[in-house]
Amino acid sequence: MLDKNGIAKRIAKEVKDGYYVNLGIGIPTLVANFVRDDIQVEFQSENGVLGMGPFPFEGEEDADIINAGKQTITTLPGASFFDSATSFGMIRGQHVHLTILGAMEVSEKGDIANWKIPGKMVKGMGGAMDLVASAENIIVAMMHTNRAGESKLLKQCSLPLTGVGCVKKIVTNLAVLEVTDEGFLLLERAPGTTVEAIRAATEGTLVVPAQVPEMKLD
Amino acid sequence: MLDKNGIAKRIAKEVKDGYYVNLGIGIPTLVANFVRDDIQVEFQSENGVLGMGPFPFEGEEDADIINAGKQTITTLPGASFFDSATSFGMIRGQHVHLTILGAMEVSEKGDIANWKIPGKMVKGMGGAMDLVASAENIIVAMMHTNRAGESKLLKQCSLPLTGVGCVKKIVTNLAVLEVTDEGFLLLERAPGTTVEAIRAATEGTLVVPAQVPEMKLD
Amino acid sequence: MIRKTVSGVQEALSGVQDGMTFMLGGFGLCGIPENAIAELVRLGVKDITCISNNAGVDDFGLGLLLQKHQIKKMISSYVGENDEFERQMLSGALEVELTPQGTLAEKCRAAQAGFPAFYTPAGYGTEVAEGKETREFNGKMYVLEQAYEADFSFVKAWKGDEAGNLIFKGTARNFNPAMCGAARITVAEVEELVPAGSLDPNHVHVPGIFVQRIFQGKAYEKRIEQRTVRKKEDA
Amino acid sequence: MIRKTVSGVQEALSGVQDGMTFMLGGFGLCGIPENAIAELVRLGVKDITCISNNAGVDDFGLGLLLQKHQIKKMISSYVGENDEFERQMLSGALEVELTPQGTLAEKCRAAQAGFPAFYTPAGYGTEVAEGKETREFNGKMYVLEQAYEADFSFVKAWKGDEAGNLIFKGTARNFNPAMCGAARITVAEVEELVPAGSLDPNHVHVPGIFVQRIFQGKAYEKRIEQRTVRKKEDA
Repeated sequence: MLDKNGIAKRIAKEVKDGYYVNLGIGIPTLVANFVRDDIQVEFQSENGVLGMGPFPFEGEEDADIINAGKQTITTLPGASFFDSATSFGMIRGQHVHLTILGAMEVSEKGDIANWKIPGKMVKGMGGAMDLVASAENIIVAMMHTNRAGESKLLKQCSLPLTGVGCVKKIVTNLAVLEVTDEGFLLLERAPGTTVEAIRAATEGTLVVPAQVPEMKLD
Repeated sequence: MLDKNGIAKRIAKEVKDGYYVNLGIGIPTLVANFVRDDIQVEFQSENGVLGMGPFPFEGEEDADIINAGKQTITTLPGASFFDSATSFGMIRGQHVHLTILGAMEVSEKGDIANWKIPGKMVKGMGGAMDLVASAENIIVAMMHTNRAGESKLLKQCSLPLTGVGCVKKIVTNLAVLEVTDEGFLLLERAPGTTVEAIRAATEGTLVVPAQVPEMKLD
Repeated sequence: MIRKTVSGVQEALSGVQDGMTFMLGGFGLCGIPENAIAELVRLGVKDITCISNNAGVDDFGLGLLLQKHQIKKMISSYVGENDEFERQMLSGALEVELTPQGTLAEKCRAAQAGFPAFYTPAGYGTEVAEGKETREFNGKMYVLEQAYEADFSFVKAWKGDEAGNLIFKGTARNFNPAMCGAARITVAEVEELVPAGSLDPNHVHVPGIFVQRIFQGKAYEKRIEQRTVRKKEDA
Repeated sequence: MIRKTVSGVQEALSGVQDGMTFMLGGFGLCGIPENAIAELVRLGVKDITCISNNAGVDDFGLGLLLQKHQIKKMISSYVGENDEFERQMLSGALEVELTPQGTLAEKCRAAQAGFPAFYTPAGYGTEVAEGKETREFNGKMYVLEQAYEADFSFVKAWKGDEAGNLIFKGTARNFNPAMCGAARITVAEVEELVPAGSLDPNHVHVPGIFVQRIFQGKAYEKRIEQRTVRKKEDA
């Protein structure tokens, strides 16, 4: 079973040379820490920056340079700033190769729900609906079950949707799964996690191949 | 009867303080020479410049700074450059207050034809269709009749249209006319031109008020 | 050159009335029109509709207008970080229209550029698309979204000149450019107002044609919402 | 940083084939990708479709491709100043699709930004709208226009960096920005190629994400079509 850093570490392996990547808030943000440094990658933040670098040193924060999580950031050589309409042009036009975001629920059809719980305060979808409707390549980073122990990988989402049929891959604390026509295809198990444990934690259809290797994180 | 400079001079009086103006090729270009210098006006060229100034001094031409007629130009303080999509955003979004352009024919409904003569080489509409479909305020600058002596102010255009019901005002070598529901309303006569001469040169419905003053050019 | 300078925030906001719709630039507290917001509070205009990506925090940004119950309706993509907002929304005092962020940006840009509506894939199959026309292009589904209509746009830039030309700094650009020229009157406040001719015409982000009034703002706080830093020894 | 630099024009145009559709930046001869055009002539690719606001002059710009009969179809807003063009068009050897200039720009921008189509008032009631869907919004009529699809975009900028970021000079900007990222592969040629970090990220006109290949062009002629000057004594 993985912790949040473990999930981020595994997802970092999906980031390929030459990718522009948009990272959501939470676990996805951690992915940047684990991307191999021998490949060329740029991080986009939808509030209007490409080429994000690490957080600034103390005392060097600039209120005018933040990411979509409103955190102070720095930029790397080759960075650029742009306005919101251009930023979502990049996203909608599929120039961003990979979007990594969290979810409350994912269905076996690739539907995703991550913005609204009826009856609770709704903060809004931010850029998530644009990102999931646009990206060719979406990876969901989340825990396999919610706090009540219920599966977040469902036949059908119970919460209001963020997007329809858009999720391609899911990395949880238990497994790596691909959304296929037949259901969630189990690609990898987390270290020390059994297929049975994954099956028990998955409400949606789980397709289990003959061999399910354990994840390699390094 | 006016010459081309006279037409431009009369149209210059339609240019008001605070106007952004787009000038077409030909007579409209001359209008810039006659705009009062005690009002604030900026000229837009649809290839991507606001705040056009006079032609450059000899030897100071810059191949990278031209107007939509492909002429070398200069810019004035407060000028800006922008791309074509933004430029037509200005036009379509009605931020340009006045468009002055030439025409082959204008109908009494305000239709305009200025881009194509069937059977002849067609060079294209350039930005004219965007300009006439977008501008709130379009003035046509043209001779009242064509080279064959035929009226260019018609009941209906015979040539392929550039735009429908968009022309508001016409300034010719003979008259200033407004397009109204009743037809071409004769507002002013050119110096030395009679109402009868204008009537004879106008195929479309001409509405003649009791008083038709002579144009004041100064 | 057409001069857009006004004497200050009071003249810049003349004509503002109860019941109007405003666009306000900014992302979180980054790049918000601080002076215009303060003046809206001072004027006490009521029943306003605000189109703004976020709703500020309790004691800054649009939160200041919420404190005074001046806002009737918020059109935003994300409205967290604001308890007063939550109270008013849950009590029904505040109407909220949540819009995907890219759609919000493009609805501004459409208004600026004279497009009445546009097709976007964002929100298809979700409640955002309810009651809206949807349509397939090349095998993909899109939602028809309308351009915004607003009375005033309040934007904030880094530098501006007398002709209304604007230049932004960093990610403080965000929604400000698309909102310029998207309302009947665009009011720009800048940190530094310079004479015409001081800005390189190649570097202008927003040409002055999209701005009706410009003034140099005062006393910018430029608050940071999430101050995140690393220690020098970690590098 | 994702490096976009290629060794030169030959590598930049690798993959170019007969029958492809190209976007080419420029307005008249201003801001045209001179190096890419020369290489297209050298490669001798045939039956190409060119989306370009103009078609060059007889002996420069796209006129060079017309001389070699490489162009099957031109999509432009204005094609004057070119006798060879006229001959090929009148003989039926060259297909021509005339598009309003603003529509042409927006069809590129739509392709770049992932919009399948858009409504514009340009051309309503004219032959440009024939066979196209029209629709009323707020009492005004609009024509539905589709985004372009192209294999390569060839653009020319003033400065560029290794990351593909571009800055343009004067009105040489024109159609170049909207064409970036509007084709499968965007090739940018620049007068000056600088290392990443040399350009102010605030001044970048086209972020590198929209550019796949960049190189420093050679021997720019930058011809002037209409040299218009005034004498010093007139001032």
